[in-house]
Amino acid sequence: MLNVPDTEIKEGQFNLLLDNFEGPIDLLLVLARSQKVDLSDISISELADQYINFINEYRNIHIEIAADYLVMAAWLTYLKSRLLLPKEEKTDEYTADELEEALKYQLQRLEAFQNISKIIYSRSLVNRDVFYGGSSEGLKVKYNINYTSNLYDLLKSYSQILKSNEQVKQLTIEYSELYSVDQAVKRLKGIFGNITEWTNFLNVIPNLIKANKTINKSIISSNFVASLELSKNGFIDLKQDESFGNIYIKFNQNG
Amino acid sequence: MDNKDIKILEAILFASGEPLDENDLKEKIKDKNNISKLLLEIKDFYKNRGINLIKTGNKWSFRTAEDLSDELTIFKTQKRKLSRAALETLSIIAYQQPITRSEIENIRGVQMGRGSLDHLMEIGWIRPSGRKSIPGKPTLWSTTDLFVEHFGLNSLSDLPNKEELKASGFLDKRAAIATISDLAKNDENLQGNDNLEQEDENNIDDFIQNT
Amino acid sequence: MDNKDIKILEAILFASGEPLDENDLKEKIKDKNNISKLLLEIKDFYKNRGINLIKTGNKWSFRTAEDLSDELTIFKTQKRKLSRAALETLSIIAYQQPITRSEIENIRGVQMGRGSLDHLMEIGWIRPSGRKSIPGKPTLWSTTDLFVEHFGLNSLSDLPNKEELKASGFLDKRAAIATISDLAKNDENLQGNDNLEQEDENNIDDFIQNT
Repeated sequence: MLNVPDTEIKEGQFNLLLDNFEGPIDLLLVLARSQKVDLSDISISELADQYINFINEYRNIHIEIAADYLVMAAWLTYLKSRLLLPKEEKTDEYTADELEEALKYQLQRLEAFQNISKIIYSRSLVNRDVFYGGSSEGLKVKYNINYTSNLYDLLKSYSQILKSNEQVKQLTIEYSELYSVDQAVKRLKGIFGNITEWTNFLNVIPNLIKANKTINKSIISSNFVASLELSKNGFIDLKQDESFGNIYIKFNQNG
Repeated sequence: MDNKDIKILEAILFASGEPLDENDLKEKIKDKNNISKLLLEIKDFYKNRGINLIKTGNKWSFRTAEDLSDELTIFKTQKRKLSRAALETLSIIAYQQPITRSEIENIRGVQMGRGSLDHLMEIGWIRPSGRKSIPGKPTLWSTTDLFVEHFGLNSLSDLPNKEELKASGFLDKRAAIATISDLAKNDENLQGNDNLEQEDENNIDDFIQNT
Repeated sequence: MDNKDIKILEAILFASGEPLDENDLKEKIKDKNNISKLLLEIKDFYKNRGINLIKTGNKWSFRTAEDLSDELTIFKTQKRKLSRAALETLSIIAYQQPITRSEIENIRGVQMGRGSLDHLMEIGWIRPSGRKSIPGKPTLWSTTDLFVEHFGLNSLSDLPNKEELKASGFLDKRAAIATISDLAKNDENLQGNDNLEQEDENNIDDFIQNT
């Protein structure tokens, strides 16, 4: 019973969420089990295909996928290509066989521990399966105080202090010289009367301070946003004759 | 002994720790009509042991044999958590020792009650360890070997540093915006640890009273 | 039964309601040298009853019999559910202790979710136990006495299938291969670890159900 995979993957069944897996090795393990029960006989090359297919199909449906699953897919692709190549000369790097062996080991070891964790948890646990009990009635009892605060409590407490000290630090936001949309709206409203003819937008905005590009950009963009806002409300008209062409602005006397 | 009913009765009477009604016990077993007979059988089995099965009114319970009570005193430990304040103080001392009282107060941002340090000293987890060479020569406080032992450390250097606390999840920010699952989790924690929250005011007076 | 010492031992073990150290029990009886023999005698007497005498570590306690767990669900107080990740981590620590966090991660092939270690520590099953003398001096983790007691083990050497695992080479802490585990690590910064946060929800019931 303990060797049965936690999750069975049938071919073409990709509605499984990766959240159900504890990382790429865990997913590989589940795939491997669907291939063979005995992991030592597993074909790594076949497993690599299975994994890569799974991930590709998965990406078609779920756009988001944790990066480590992709990294593993890339690694397996690499391993597969190495396995297909003729035997290489011995270099400093791992040989394809060694990589294959290592992956098998990793899978078998994880499987062993997954099984063990089930065996351990199926033991008789205190307060779940077996219980302490008894009663001291009838015997003389003396009490000792035993402080049960443990290391966890201590660390938790210190962490709280660290956290609260962090929170107390003040966050100072620097005064910004950037030109705001509000400023631009106010200013444009002030000069409406002068813009009775179509006027190039760039001539309506304040003189640019040459020294600071960022501020200049903010002046242009906030004035632009402001004029969009004002035209939406009917105060002004805007026009642009061609893409990327000049933008013209005019006071809407009916507005 | 093959009688499962007898085993069940024994286990329930043992685990409940208090007298149980014969009718309630009946519910738990198969051979309901024989409940009285089974209980008498158990009573007989234990009659010369250190534990006896006793009937009072219509209720049954295990209790220690009467003839032992005169000579036997057992020591029971009453478990108690440190107050939050004491725990904070202790953790600051553990991490920043040797440290003065007013340095601790600075970190905690509150004045410390009179008994706080005394209490920790009484438990045996902190000790005075010299004086700081600043005006007033305040006492410096450090943790003791008993502290190291009680908290299951091999040495003080085992205390995880800030980075490790973070990596182990202690510094996770949960409080800022509680999600539904956080709330559910907190709830569960509360249920499991009823006694943790109410600890705060267990002070040194209780400590003396109960011993 | 005329052995007063046995009666005394039974009464104390029964009344204490928690595991007691063999040395403390010795204090209470006359025939101190025979304490182990007496305890084994008691253990044998109760072996087929609803209550059993159990030894975990160096401590003895009466507990309800293991095979009655279905009948005793009313007493169930352990509400906390362990995630599959936490359980795997716990068993790796149990068999490989002392072990560092990154060694655990190598075996599981995945970065540890925040909360795994602190959660296990909160339950009281694991503790930091020194630091490994490699660069960075990472914390080593081990299981506690409470773990041994809670899982009804005589001692750590009693862990199931330990020899098998050892023979298969699975108790080696080596990373299977540098490249695989490095890949997993490099990627730590890339992903937001979204899926790790919610691992607590994969609870043990699902885990068992699926097998």
